[in-house]
Amino acid sequence: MQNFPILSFITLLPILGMVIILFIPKKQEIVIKSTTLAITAIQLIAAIILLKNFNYALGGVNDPSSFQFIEKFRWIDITGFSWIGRIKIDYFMGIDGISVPLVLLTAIISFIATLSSWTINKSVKGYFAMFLLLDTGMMGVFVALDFFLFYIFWELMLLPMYFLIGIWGGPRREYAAIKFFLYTLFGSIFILIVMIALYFSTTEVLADGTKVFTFNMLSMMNPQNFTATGILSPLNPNNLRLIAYIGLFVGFAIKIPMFPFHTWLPDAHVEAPTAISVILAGVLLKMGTYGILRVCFPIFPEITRQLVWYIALFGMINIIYGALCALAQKDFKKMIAYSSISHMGLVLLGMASLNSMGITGAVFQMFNHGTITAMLFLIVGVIYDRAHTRGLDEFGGLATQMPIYAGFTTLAFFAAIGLPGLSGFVSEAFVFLGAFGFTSIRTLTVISTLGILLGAGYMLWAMQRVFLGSLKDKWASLKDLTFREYAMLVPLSLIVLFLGIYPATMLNLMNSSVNAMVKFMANAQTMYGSLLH
Amino acid sequence: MTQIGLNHFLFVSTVLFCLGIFGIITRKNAVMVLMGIELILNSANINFIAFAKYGNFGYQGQIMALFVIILAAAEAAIALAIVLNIYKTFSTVNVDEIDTMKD
Amino acid sequence: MNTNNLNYLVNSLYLIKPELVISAIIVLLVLVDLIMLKNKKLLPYISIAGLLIAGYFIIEHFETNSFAFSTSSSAGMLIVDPFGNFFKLLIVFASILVVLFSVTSVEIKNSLDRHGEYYALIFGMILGMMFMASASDLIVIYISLELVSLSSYVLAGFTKQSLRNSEASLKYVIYGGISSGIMLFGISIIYGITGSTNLYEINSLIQAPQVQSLTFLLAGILIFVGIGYKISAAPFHFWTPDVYEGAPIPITAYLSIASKAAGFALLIRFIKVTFIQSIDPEGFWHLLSIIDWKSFIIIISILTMTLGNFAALWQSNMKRLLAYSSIAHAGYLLLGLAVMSNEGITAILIYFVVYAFMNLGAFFVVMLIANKIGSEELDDYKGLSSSTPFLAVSLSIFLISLTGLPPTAGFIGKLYIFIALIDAKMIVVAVIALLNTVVSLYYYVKVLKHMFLDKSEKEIPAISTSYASAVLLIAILAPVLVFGIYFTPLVDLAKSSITLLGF
Amino acid sequence: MTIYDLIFYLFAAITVISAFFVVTTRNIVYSAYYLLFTFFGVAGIYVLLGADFIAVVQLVVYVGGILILLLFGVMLTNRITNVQIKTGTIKIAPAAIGVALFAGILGAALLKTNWKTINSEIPISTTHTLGLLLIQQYAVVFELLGILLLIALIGAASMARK
Amino acid sequence: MTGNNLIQIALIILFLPLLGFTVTLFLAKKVKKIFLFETFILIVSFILSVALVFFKLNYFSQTTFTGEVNWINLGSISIDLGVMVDNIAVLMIFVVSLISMLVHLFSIAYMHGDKRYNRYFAYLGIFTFSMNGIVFTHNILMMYIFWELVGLSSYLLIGFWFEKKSASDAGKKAFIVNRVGDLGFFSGILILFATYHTFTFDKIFHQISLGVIPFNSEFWLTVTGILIFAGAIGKSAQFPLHVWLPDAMEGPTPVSALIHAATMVAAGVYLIIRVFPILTGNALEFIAIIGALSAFIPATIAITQNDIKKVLAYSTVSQLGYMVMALGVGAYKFAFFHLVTHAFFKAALFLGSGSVIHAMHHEQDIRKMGGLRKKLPLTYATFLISTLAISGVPLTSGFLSKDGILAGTFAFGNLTGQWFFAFVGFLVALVTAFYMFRLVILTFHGEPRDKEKFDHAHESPFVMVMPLVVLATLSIFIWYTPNPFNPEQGWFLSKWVKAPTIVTPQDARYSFLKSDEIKPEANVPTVQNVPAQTTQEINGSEEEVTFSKTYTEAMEHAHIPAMMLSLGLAGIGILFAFMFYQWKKLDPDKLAEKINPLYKLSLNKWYFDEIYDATFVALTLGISKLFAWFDNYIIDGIVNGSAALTKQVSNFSGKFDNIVVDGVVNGAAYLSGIVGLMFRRLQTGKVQTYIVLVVFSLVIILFIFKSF
Repeated sequence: MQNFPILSFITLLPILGMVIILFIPKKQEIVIKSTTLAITAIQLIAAIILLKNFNYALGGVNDPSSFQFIEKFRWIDITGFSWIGRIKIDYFMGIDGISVPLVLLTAIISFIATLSSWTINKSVKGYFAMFLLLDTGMMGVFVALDFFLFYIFWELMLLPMYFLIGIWGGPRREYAAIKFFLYTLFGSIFILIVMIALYFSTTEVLADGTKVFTFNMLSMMNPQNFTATGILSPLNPNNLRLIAYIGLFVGFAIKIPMFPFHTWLPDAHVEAPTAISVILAGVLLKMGTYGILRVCFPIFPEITRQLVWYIALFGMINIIYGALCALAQKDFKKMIAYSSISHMGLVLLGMASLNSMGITGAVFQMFNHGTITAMLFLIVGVIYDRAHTRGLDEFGGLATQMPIYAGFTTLAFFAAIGLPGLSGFVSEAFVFLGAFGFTSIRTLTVISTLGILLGAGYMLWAMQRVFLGSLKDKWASLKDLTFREYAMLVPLSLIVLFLGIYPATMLNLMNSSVNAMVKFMANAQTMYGSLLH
Repeated sequence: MTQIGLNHFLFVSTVLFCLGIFGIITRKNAVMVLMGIELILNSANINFIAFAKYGNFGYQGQIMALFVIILAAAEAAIALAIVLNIYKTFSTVNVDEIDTMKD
Repeated sequence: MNTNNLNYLVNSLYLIKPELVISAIIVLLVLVDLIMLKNKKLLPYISIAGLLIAGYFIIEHFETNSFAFSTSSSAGMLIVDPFGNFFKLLIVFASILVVLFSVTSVEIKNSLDRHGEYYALIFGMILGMMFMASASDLIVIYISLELVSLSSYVLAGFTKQSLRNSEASLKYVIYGGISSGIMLFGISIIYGITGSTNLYEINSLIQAPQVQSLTFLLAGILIFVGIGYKISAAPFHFWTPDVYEGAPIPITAYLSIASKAAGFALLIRFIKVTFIQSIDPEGFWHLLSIIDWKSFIIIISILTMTLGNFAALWQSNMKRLLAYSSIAHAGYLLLGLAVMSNEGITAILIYFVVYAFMNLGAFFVVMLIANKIGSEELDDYKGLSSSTPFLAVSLSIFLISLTGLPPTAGFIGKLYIFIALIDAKMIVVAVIALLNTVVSLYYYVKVLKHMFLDKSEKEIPAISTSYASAVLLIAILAPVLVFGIYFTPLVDLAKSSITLLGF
Repeated sequence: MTIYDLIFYLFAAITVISAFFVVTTRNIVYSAYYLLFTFFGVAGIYVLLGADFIAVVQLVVYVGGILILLLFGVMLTNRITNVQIKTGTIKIAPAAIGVALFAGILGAALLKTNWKTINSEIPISTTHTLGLLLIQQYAVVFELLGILLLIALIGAASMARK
Repeated sequence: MTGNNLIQIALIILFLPLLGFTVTLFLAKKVKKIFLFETFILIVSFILSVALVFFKLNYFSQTTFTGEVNWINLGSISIDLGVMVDNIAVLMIFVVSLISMLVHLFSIAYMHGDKRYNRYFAYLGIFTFSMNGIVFTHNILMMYIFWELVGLSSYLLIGFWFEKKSASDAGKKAFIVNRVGDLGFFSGILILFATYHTFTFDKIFHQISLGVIPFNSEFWLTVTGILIFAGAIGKSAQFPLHVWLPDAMEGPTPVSALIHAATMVAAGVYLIIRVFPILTGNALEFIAIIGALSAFIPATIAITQNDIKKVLAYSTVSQLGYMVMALGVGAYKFAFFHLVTHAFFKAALFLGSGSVIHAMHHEQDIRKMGGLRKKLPLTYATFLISTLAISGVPLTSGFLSKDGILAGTFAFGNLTGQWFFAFVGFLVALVTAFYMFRLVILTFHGEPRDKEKFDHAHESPFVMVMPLVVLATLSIFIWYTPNPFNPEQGWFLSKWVKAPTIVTPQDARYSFLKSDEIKPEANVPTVQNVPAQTTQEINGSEEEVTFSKTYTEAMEHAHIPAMMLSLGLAGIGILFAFMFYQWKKLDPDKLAEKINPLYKLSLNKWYFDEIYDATFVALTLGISKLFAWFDNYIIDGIVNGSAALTKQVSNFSGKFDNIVVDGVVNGAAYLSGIVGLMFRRLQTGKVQTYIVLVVFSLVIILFIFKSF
């Protein structure tokens, strides 16, 4: 098992699937769809196998020896540059407790989204090819440990997403697609610059004793690896680490999306087809927060500590602002899009706490938001497929007509509100408990709790407008859920319920890593503070 | 007035050069524009020869001038062929009227 | 002395075998054209054969490091070194592709009776460009530049049928004429100051501190006008959009790659050889302070890419759009020079290879499409994804690569440029360049949008691509993708090619 | 003021004044004739600078070749019936400003420069030396020029023929 | 029977309704009679709770049992879930199970024929589960969890008839208003957790008794107490969050009985009882004030309401206010006592009103009733008994508990000189008696005002009447004490309910609640970290040493005067009710005209809803609209380079619009577009222009570089 390159398998499998699909004749739509489903199913199974073999005790984060399923080999190695040393890029993958929930999430969501894509009937081949490419990009981001590789995967998902929104989206899809594209590209530019700058500040000692610059993220986390004069080296008194941090943070924040970089999200969601919304909200947004946690935090721990208040501040703004905007929406999907902004604010807030409770909450919230919001978008998709409208005010009384649908919706809505017994509550509570435990962001945390109230407000209001009240005549013919829709909603509901009642399953998974992270961050001040002397 | 020196020649060449540019910019007729280019080349040639003489640099300057003259001939030939072609297609050789391609 | 000299000439001839091959091919082409008036089919074969031979000679003597036609032991008319050979190889490669393009181009086919001239002129350009890549004497620089220019003036207006064709060549000739005139004036001034036209001699002469810096600056910038015009750097780029739009597509492609490459080879050599003072062990050049080339190139490159990108936003003609994009790319390439380090040059070389593939590829697709629908207007690209998915996807990949997104080769090219910039601590410049990349995304994506997202108003029939074209296209496409993932050979090649004679 | 000086001023005046008229006269044919005088003047200057061979080449190529070519160009691109072959001028103002500024910089730079000047004897004839240089040191350039002329020939022919 | 068994029984009681919920919900469509299963579950659970009460109170009345299981372990922090069985909990569970069972039975008939009949029972099941959770929890996090679940079930039940907009509105309102309180509750939990790193009550109390308090400030301890109390404000519908409860009457009447009379609203009071040890004097005073206001304001509103359920709803708020006030003034035991008695008689009243409504074919307006005692004799009888109880007439349970509370306020006045609470208490007693009898008289006495409906009215079936009888019976004193005038000697107060040890620092308490003997730790149960799934027996503290003797004595002194006064006032209230409505000696309408503003104020419920709508709701919606607008226009606008500029430019150039439409969508693009336009301007197509530009740029470059 340990010898099998399962991470590469899980990441590159979709690409293989894409190639297969490209050879299937255009007309064989069912074959194409089934192939995709099979590929994502295998991916999901692989993810579960991965989970079974995962060692809960190993921390990871900054310690290469406690990462698991490591695959590392020389990818690009150019020697002979006397002046900049050797250009060496590794193919370096590995997971720890922070990435493993997201790997699992990606596999689950991809599978569900494939099911949800079943209704696509416009250039099916292209759609699923893009879809699988996107899958690879997402998975890759979560398993890559080499910054260069990370960046490649990061950018890899840009284009498929652009096309998926732009071709299969709603009426204003082009606007939304290009907006999405530009925002994310704008963000990734900052990441690129910082990545290169980090490269020139970090060295790694090879087996043969030579020192080379490296893209290895784990090496970047050890201040001993920095060169004395690198512009991002803590050893350099004139370093630009603060600026680099902000740049990197903004790069990731756009993906989250953090206020005020969030406006691409509502548009993208509204226009994207259901499956893509599911992926977008379920996985893509997590890439931003994951990036912050995986890259910003451990590589710049001392700056993180310095700026933690601002991170929390933006988390708070996201929570409140997103919720208030959601309250004003008339479009079902847009409302949920804004609710995503609000919920992602919780992740930011949790991370800013820098204690194990808060970070656990943040990672768990990433997972939960992934499943819950996926459900919400599926739910919107169900109604949109039938009624071809998403106006909240146009419905009413659907609970009579579609009771089971209403039941699932209630579950998803209450999960999103953070009702105890459902997974959202645990992560939300952890985030608040953790953040409140950190003295300097205590006030922000208390203000943020308003989000709980507002969340209930917009969710229940939407619930009322769509499902309660008397049924309008024109919706009297709507059918309740189909088998395929069950297949999508039931697994997610079960996850949401199970993790609500027994969250330890997921929490234990990340526990060691989170503790390692917290410890690392706590030591950062002394570690980095002493460097300059 | 001082004795004729390098600067005098440079003055002439500079004037020629500037007049050449002036001509290129202001004349409508493509042939006239070509004349401007010839002026510029001549001014450069004066420089070469004057520098060669006053700096006592040998014959490099003169060789250069020789090459430039030959090149000017070739360029003129091609340029005029192009102008003729323009006349065939546009029925005019006024440079400012030839602007079908622009932003 | 006479015998020595002759020996020397003969020895030098061994060094310029590729150029000799090209010259011979010119003659051969003219002769074949004269003998076989009706059958023009042979010409491309001869051309490609000649190019392959030339290419072989270049590779054979790739590592040569020697002066040719020396005037003294440390100077010569020409230099044969890996750096020059790299560009020659690139030029030969681009030429092969362009010859192949020309075979498929409907535009060119329509003027069948003048094919002999066409290929002869292309070879004239090749010859000129090869000399540009290895010239180390201002006289050779000027003459070779003119040779390239004269050939391309004619080629730009080659088909003569449309207004824009003739217009292109007129604008080109006037613009080129004045630019080379200005350059010549600059050369004359340098000659006046130093008494030499050889770059190496000039370099050793101006090491003395009492050189007239203002005059030298003037001369340097005047010379830059001529080179800047060749590489279409702002503000000397104005001819580019009009000529690119007007010229036949193979020629446009050729201008955008080969003549730009030659121009860059010339520029790098000119600046490095003439103004170098020392190179530190880290590979950074320390130039004579006589001209602040670094600031100058930075300003020019930023101006160039900004102007190129922003103006491209508005284009509705594919060729024109690509023209502006190639201006922008000249800006990125100049950044590599602005670093003033060996690393920067490596980046330029890498970028050039990548750029050759992606830009030629893009033009090739544009040509194939134009062959069928007879238009390069963006509006006519609507719905292309359904009528010719293969071409649409290929074009998309090329454009994405031009944008510089991973995992395409374009990303690697840009990456190396930025690596060089950041290593030189030119962060602000890097940020500006990256923001420019975002802007460039607009217009590249606009094309994608037209092809994939828009519906065509009119019914477009399915466009078929001939087998040969498809193979050629895939051959260009593959490296764009492969180099994006595995670029070690590319970097190795570039790395081995930055050796300039004497440095 | 020596005779040398006088001759210089004469030729300089001819060159400059006629060049001025070249770029300002409205009549194209006049303009071409003024160009003739400019070329003469330049040739004279060459002679003054001891470049006798170049002066001759100047006369032969410029006056005998290029000028005639230009005149042909004028004739071929204007209907002969129109005696007054005139052309307009455009962009006088920007051209004047731009050129004046440019000339200012150029002049200031060039005239202020402290050129290295070494007095040298005027050789009797340069032809022999130039000839030798052409086939020895500059052989490659010379050959290159040959190819350039060939290309120009092909190009011009290709362009001009129907 | 050991403590372990008790814990097991408690767990069974806790989870049985969840089983009922799950089974009933999933089989709702498939099995018609599945509601019987749910009802059966409840009966079983009631029987078990009887057993639990019996064993606990008889054999282990001095002991607290806890059982816990590790839920989450983060290494540094571990969170346990657990149940705690003490006297308060078992009494409460008895009340909940009993009423829940009765309501189930009642509903079988009442809800008969509803199209979501089975689903209704499922909801009742989840509610009972959540309520049981609140009762049994041994930590505050679980309290919060079940607190929210109760909120969810009440949302489902209030909005059960969601086709009615008013019902779905009411459900939403209940949930959201509750959430406002929960925010405070949650913040309180945050403070507690941040301070003590545990949620378990015992551990928190222990640490406080050791002097560990939040932020090392008694002020913050007060704040924590008030914040947790905020949860109770929401759930127990206390002023100013009481507005949801009257609206919640949109739910089915049995639901009102279960949730909004007996159990859920009592949860707030139960919460205060649970956290009572940590409440400082200041916090208690605040609680008392809120309680007093909540007792008074709804009582005044109830006078003028005409909807039978609304009257009961306001009276519920008012009675809850009593309990809260009682806790505030330190009358801990009587607060809990009143909680129990009130649960029974208020449930009886609600179910009685349900019976009336059922009989009147869902007519709820008392102005259209009258004379129903002939048609509904049993209902009338039980209703009357309950009314007597709520009015505080002797021999009823209500008399006992209410009297205790009044004595508590009286004693408080005596000890502190603050007579406000006593005044409010007695005043409300008067008003309560008045409006309750107004209700009885208008409903059951006199002549029928709606003849047609009256004619069709008939006594309800057995399953409906039986619960009424049971509950009415429980409103008699005898169950609580042998002496109908002094509950102190009754087993309920003397044996079962003990005042807790207050753990707050001495100087933060009411002066009279200070321990008379300083025994700081002796009686505090020490709790070790208990391994999972084990039970621990904690020896209870000795009698009466935990609570202030001073206060106990003061109450004993206050007992007689308070009783006399309350009796008199209740009598006056009843008398006036008869004067106005039975004998028509006084005309209520004329009176209403005379004091019109007051009447209007009362009729319109003090305009709370209107004020909230105009302020908080409008403000929130306003801000949200503003933000949404801000998001659409400003943020996007900044990015988009400002919309106005765009329009301007598009006016200038027709092309611009084309290109905007054409996909240069984003505003940075507008801006770049403008830059691009500038560059385009240069590209005139005239080659001479280009040359001019070249010359000029040369000049500029030269100028720039001359300086270098």
